[in-house]
Amino acid sequence: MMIDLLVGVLLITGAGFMLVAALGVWRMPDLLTRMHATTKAGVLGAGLILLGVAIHFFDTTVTVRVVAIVGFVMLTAPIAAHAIGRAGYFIGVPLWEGTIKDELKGRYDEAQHTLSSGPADQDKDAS
Amino acid sequence: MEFLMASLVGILFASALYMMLRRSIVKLVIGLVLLSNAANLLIFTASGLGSGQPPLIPPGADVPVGAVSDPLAQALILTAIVIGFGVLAFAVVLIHRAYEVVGADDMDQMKDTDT
Amino acid sequence: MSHVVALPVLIPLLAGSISLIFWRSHSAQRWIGVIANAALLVASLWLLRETWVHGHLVMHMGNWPAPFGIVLVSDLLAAIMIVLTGITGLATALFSLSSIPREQERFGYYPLLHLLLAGVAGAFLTGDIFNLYVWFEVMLVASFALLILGGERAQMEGAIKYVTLNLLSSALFLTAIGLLYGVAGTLNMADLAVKLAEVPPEQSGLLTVIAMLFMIAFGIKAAAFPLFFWLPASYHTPQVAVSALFAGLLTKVGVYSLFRFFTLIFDQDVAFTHEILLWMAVLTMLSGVLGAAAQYEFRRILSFHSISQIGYMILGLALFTPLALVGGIIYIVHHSIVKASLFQISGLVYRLRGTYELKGLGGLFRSHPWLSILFLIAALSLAGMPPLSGFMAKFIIVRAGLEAGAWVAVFFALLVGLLTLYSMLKIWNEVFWKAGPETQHEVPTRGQSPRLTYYYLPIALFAVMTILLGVAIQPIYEIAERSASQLLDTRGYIEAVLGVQP
Amino acid sequence: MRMHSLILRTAGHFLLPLLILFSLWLLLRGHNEPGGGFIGGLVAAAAIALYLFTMDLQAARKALWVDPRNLIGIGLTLAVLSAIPGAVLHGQPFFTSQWWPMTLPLLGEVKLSTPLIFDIGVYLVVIGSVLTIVLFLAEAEE
Amino acid sequence: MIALTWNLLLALIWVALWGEFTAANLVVGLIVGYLVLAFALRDMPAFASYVAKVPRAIRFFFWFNRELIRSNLTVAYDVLTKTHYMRPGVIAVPLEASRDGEITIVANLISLTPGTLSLDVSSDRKVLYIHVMYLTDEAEVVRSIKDLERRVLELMR
Amino acid sequence: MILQIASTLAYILLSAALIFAFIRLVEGPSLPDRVVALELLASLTVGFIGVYVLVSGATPFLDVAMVLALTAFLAAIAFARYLEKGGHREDDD
Amino acid sequence: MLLAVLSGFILAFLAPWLTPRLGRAVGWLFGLLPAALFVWFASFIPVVASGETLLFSYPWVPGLDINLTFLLDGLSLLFALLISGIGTFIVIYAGYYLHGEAYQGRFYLLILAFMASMLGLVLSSNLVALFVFWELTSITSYLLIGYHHEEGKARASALQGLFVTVAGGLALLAGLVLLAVAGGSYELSELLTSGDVVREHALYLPLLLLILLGTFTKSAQFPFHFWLPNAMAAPTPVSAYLHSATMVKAGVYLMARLNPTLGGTETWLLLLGLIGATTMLIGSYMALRSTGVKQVLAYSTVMALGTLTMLIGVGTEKAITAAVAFLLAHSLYKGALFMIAGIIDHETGIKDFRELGGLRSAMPLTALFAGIAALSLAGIAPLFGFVAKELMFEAVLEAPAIGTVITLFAVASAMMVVAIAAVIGLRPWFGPRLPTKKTPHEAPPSLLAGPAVLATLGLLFGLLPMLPGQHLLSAAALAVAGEPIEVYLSLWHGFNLPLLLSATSLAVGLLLYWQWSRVQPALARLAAWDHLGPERGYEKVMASIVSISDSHTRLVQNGYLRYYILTIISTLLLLLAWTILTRYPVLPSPDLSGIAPHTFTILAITALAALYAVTTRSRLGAVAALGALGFGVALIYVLFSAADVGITQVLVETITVIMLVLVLFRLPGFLDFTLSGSRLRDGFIAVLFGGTITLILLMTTEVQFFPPISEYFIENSGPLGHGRNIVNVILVDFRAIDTLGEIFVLALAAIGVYAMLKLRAEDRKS
Ligand code: NA
Ligand code: NA
Repeated sequence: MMIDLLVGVLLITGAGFMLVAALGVWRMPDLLTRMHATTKAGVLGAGLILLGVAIHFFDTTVTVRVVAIVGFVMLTAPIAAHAIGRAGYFIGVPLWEGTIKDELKGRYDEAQHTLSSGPADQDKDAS
Repeated sequence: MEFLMASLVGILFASALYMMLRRSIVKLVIGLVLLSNAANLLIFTASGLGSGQPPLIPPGADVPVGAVSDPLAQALILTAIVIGFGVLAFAVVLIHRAYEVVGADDMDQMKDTDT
Repeated sequence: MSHVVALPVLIPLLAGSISLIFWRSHSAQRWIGVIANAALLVASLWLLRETWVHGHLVMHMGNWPAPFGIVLVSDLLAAIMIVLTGITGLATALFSLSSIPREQERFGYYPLLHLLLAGVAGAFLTGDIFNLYVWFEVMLVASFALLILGGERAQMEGAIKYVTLNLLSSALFLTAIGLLYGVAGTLNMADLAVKLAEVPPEQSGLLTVIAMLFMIAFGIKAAAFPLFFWLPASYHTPQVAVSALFAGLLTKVGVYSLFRFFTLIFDQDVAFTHEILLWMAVLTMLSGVLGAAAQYEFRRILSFHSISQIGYMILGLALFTPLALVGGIIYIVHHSIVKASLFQISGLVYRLRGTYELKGLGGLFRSHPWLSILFLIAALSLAGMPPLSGFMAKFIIVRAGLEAGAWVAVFFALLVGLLTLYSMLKIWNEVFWKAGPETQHEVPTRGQSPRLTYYYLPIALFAVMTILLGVAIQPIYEIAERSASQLLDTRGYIEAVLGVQP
Repeated sequence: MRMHSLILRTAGHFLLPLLILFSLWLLLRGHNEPGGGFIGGLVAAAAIALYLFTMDLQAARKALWVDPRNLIGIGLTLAVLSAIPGAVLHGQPFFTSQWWPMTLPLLGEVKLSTPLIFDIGVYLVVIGSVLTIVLFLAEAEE
Repeated sequence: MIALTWNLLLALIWVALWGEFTAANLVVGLIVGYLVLAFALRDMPAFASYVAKVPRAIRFFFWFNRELIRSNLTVAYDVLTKTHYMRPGVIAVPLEASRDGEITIVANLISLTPGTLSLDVSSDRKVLYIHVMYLTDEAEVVRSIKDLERRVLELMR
Repeated sequence: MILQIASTLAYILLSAALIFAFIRLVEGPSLPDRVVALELLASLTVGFIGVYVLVSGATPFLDVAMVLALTAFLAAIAFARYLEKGGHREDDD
Repeated sequence: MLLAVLSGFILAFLAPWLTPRLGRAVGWLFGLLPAALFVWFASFIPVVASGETLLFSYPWVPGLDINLTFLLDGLSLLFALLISGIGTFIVIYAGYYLHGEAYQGRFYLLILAFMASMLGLVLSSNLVALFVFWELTSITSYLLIGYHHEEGKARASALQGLFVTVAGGLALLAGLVLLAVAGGSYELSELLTSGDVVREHALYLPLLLLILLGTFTKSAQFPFHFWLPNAMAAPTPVSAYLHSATMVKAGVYLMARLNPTLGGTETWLLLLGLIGATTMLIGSYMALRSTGVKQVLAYSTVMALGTLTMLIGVGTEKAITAAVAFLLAHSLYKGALFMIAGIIDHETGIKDFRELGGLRSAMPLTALFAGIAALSLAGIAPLFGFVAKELMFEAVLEAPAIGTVITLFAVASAMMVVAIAAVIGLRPWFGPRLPTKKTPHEAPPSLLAGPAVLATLGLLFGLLPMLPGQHLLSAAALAVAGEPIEVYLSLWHGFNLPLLLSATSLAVGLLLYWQWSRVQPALARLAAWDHLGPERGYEKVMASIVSISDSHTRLVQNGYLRYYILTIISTLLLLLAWTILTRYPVLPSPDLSGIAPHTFTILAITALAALYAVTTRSRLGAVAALGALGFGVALIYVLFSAADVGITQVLVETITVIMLVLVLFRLPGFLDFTLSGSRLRDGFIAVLFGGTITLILLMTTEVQFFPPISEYFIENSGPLGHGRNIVNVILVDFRAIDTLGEIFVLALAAIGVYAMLKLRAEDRKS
């Protein structure tokens, strides 16, 4: 009974986080902020639900699989986020007007496909 | 349930056909993807949507415990998915090449071979 | 059980696989091409003989009992079709030796050829409707690839239509299979025949609805009216060896499937289904021949005639009498040979003169009398002139039609014969009789072999066959007759597949 | 042209062996659990495709080591040949499955069988075909 | 690395001794192997650091999950309420990590933790560009990122 | 009983999430936005599968989630590569 | 007998090889074959004359009632003798006439094959075999008429002749099959005795009309007569052969042959009598109007064919006797005259009567035989033509019902024929010598042999009419009549009405000849009315074939893929609707209970993803939507317990998206091409299509006639398949062949893609 309760809570919390992620994707103002919602909430939501599954079955094979799935998600989600975020930024998807700082601006050299580490103005002087 | 699935299948078929009736060859490809999915779901629906267990035999047993969903239909769909994928791959590249050779994404510029 | 049933499928499959392994070697590809196709022909003749002697041959693949596993079944119709596959395959392989440019050999021409034949053979032999779908797709994708080999603009344009409409057909076919499996719970053709026959008549309307889907799906594959559009759009665009193979074999698979389904499985409502087939046949004959009359390009004329000839074959099925089925079968045999031959001739003419346009051709009777005679034999045969194969085929259909009282169908069958003669003689006049043009096109050889031997060899063999099919048709007739009775009395098929029914 | 991302490149290095291992696992367990040659092959192909995207075409080709077209031919041949043992050895119909249970050191009892050979053929063909398509598309794109 | 190999080998021997290859056996084998190594070879540096890493890894695991939940709650709050409280911005954080693997793991973990998302590494690998949701106190953000990096590097090196 | 209620609730929450993610997919406005939505859909699918496994007891379905977790991100990578190589950005309005 | 028929074919196929090797002697040597055949056939005269009918049977396709059965009675023997006899002279004649031409070998191939076909035709007892030979004569004659094939007119004439005769031939085929249906046999030998059954049969009228369509076209009866004069484009030996004894007489032969079976009815009498008489009149009128040597002869052939048809139609004892006599007479004089026309052309290079004159002295023998043959044509005693004509007058005078009309026609025709005969027999030879292109000489023996013998025979038979009459013609008449009749031929019948008619026509005819140079142009001016004639009809038919097929093809094969798809789907919908409305399948009653909200949402999102992919203007948005659709579909599979399918769907979807992204890279964005009207139409059809599929799917889900066979797999997957994943066991074992095909599809797609992409790369390089 207690276990069922725990599993139920995990299930609902996990699903709730996923809903939050979806709401975030829906409501957040620009690409990067949306991605904050999905990367974290998605991973956490799926992880909680699967944790519930693992507890419910309490079986090695299930647990191994759950661990593998969560591991895979945690492995791939940030990579995907990195790829999309980076691409989105570089192709000029606009940032939200509330963004207060952008240190990456102007540091990407499209011709050489290089990203400098110094401040943007320095880079411009050099070239 | 069957009603919903049948409606979905109908919508997919309709969407596929509508896309195939466009002049744009890119839309044609999208139509083909939809068509393949529609046909697969149709097999799935027609073979019965029982809420049985997956057709897997538990370790140590000879037959599955309880009712299982139709494994043959699943095998057919699997085959159909793969075939659909192969064919689609070909079609996609064909359209790519056709666009390159013709220089337009327009079926109406591809009617010289008929008459 | 005899292993020969599976050989016509396994030989080309293995040949295709192995030549893919050796895809870098021209000579290996060519050798495998000829040897495997010769082996296929031998196997197919052997299969025909075995089927003739022993009746239906069945192989329960994987040793699983029918209707659960997949069966390969050879009745006489299938065996005849397999022999045609062997003949066309070998002829194409030989023809290819002279005609296929080297760079296309490098891009998988021979493996594609083998696998196309495998798909065709599989479609003819399988006794399972889903497996039929699979073989259809094998054949289809192989034909797609053969169609675009060369990468010309016309090929791409033609291929888009070919691919799209054939995929539409496949989707309908798959849909129909799904629905049929849904109501009958089986995929085995013999099992379907048994089970559908038990469906009470007041409920069999649904079966007829599903039958319509099959009819349209196969009608598209067979290039029947008004479903044939993909054929004239594409058949004249690939290498002519490929056109010949397509024209000789591919549409026959659709026709064969119509024959199989509408004799074995869907015979609940013959008055309805076969009446539709009858109209389809008549309109196909007419529409095709009118299309041909409007063309002035060698291969396009031939392409449209393929359609019109398909009409005759379907007419044989639609009339649904023993004699009509015999006629349909003989028509299939006749047309495979003659149409493949005509396409090959067009290719040779192109090789000699560098164009397929009738206006730019001429003078070949003067310069190439033997080729002219070979053309005339094939052309007159296509037009149904005696004593060639086409006459026998047409005569049987006409006789069957008249005996069945199908006056309109017979009228159009005869009229279409006349119009076929008209466009064949148009070619004869323009290409052979007319004086040659002042300026000759430059003849592109494009890496083809300089020798023409392998152009003439298959064409000549086809000519011999069409003559023999006319003057020495008795053995073929006997086979076709027994085949027709097998089609009409399905008990033999069912018992061979499922064992003796209670 | 490569994607100049160190993160992606490193992730690619790391994920490739993982995915290949995963694909082999899917292949071998397919007879008993979800998986099989087709699914395994697709995962393996996806692994190489990942290399293509995180690094470049040359890296992907190198990672695959063999020409994908050879994989097609070998896989098909294997699949077709798996039809033959039963017919030759016992006169059974083609594709009658043959089972050769054997005990191997470390692995214990292993059932070598024609369905397994067949599935391995499927696996190879899927890898070969999908990668032929993807790699040559990528090449054409460049 | 050699220590991990030893641990695995011991686990396999454990499984072989039991004569049955099951997941449970393997897990038990790994734990037993670890304990044996921790006890027997505690004086050899290579093994000592390996032994020390395991509890650190476990600690890291729990710390990380706590951060994950915290970050999600923050974002959830922002998502679920009407106004946007966030102050997003892109900042450049100097990297201590130098090897490809280290950088990648750091970057990925940053993406999974509170309000930060790794965008890219500079070509000279000196700087990691990060999108930050709540950039009200940049120094604090940088500090927590460096903290994470430190924890990771401890584990890796 | 508890599990039934919880799973139903979880299903409903996930369904709602599905709808919002889909809206973003449709609205865009940029391609990366759509791809992010697609990624989320993949995660949601994993969640659905988790709940389904719990409800039905069909643990082999975890394998579907496993494959999904390991490969679905490839699509996002492909899109990203496409964008960086200068695919039609103006495609999206 | 088989050898006799086939020997011609055998020699024909050797001819192209032999001809260059035999040199000048080729005509004489090849002539040995027909000569031998003539002698061989002649040896049957005694037997046949005694009223016996010989049957020779060789099985061909017994199952189809197709056999090489040869029937030798008076009629077929008469024809066989004419074919081989005149054939002999033609072959000899051509040896000289065509000497040195490049394609003499091909000519012999064709003429010998034609001769053999003709023999086969007249000897066949089997209807199908007869038809086979019938069509063979059409083809060989087509090739012969088009012998000078590089001239456009020769090709056009050849085609015209073939098209008309083959069109008729096809009707004939249908008619013969119906005849076999009505008479219960494909053998003439049996049908000849079952005339009563056939005539009473319901199919009598259609089969009669069909057969007559065949014979009328072949024998150039009105309104199909126009092809015959055009066929004069052929070399003269061909014209001489085809239009004297063979090709055009095939139709007459068949009518005569079938007289016992089909004849004797009112329809028969009216059709044959009136059309024959009309043809006769038109033929002689056209001949009188013409000036070309071969033209005049051709139209006079039309006249003769009309006469024969008319006589067969009348069908009385007299008429039949007249017919066989006229047949023989015409063959003899027409063969001779054509060969003489060839000699004139060969020696002078002139083809028009108006430019000929005074050749008598240059070529006296030719002139002599021309005169004799012309006398026979004119029907002047003591030539055999006179005997035949007198009999004809007797026959028409006593013809039932239409006697008066056809007598008038016959007399009018006879008048003109006399004039024509005079033009032929007198004009080139007498009067002032007109200039010629070449210097004319007497023809050599090989050219002259034919005219000499044939003309002489005409004279001989005229003087001794019982010579042919007693044996051959009476047997032939017997065969035509189908019952014993009295044949008595004589030169002198006493002073009677026929003689009076003959005399009148002779007088008027000579008058016409006297005024020929005025009459001919006057008549020729009537050519302005020819556009009402049947030849224009032919041209219109041919033109309409082209225009109909053009517009049909533009309409049907219009090049627009979407119209193709629309047509196919509309056809499908039409058939489905028709089936549903007439075959009454059980309509579904959907059950909406038990739908979980999440299932509904997933289905809805899947559907919406599809709809978004359809409606979006963003191309990659559509691809992303397809991805979403793929996840939705995968979820559906999972929710209904299909694990492997779910995994596969996910993987395939992912790789599809990758592929689409790779490909769409360089493709442009979506463009809106279509108008809103067509979007509305397409949308309507699409919805109709989707709705129909939904309806049918629902019907099938409500019915389950039999339990599915999958139970077997569930039971046996473990014990027999040694696997716990039933789907996988099905895929790699139970139904491994499906999977085998599937991987081949994949491999083929890869090869295709490779070839497409790589060949392009090669193109770029070069
Ligand atoms: Na907020
Ligand atoms: Na059902």
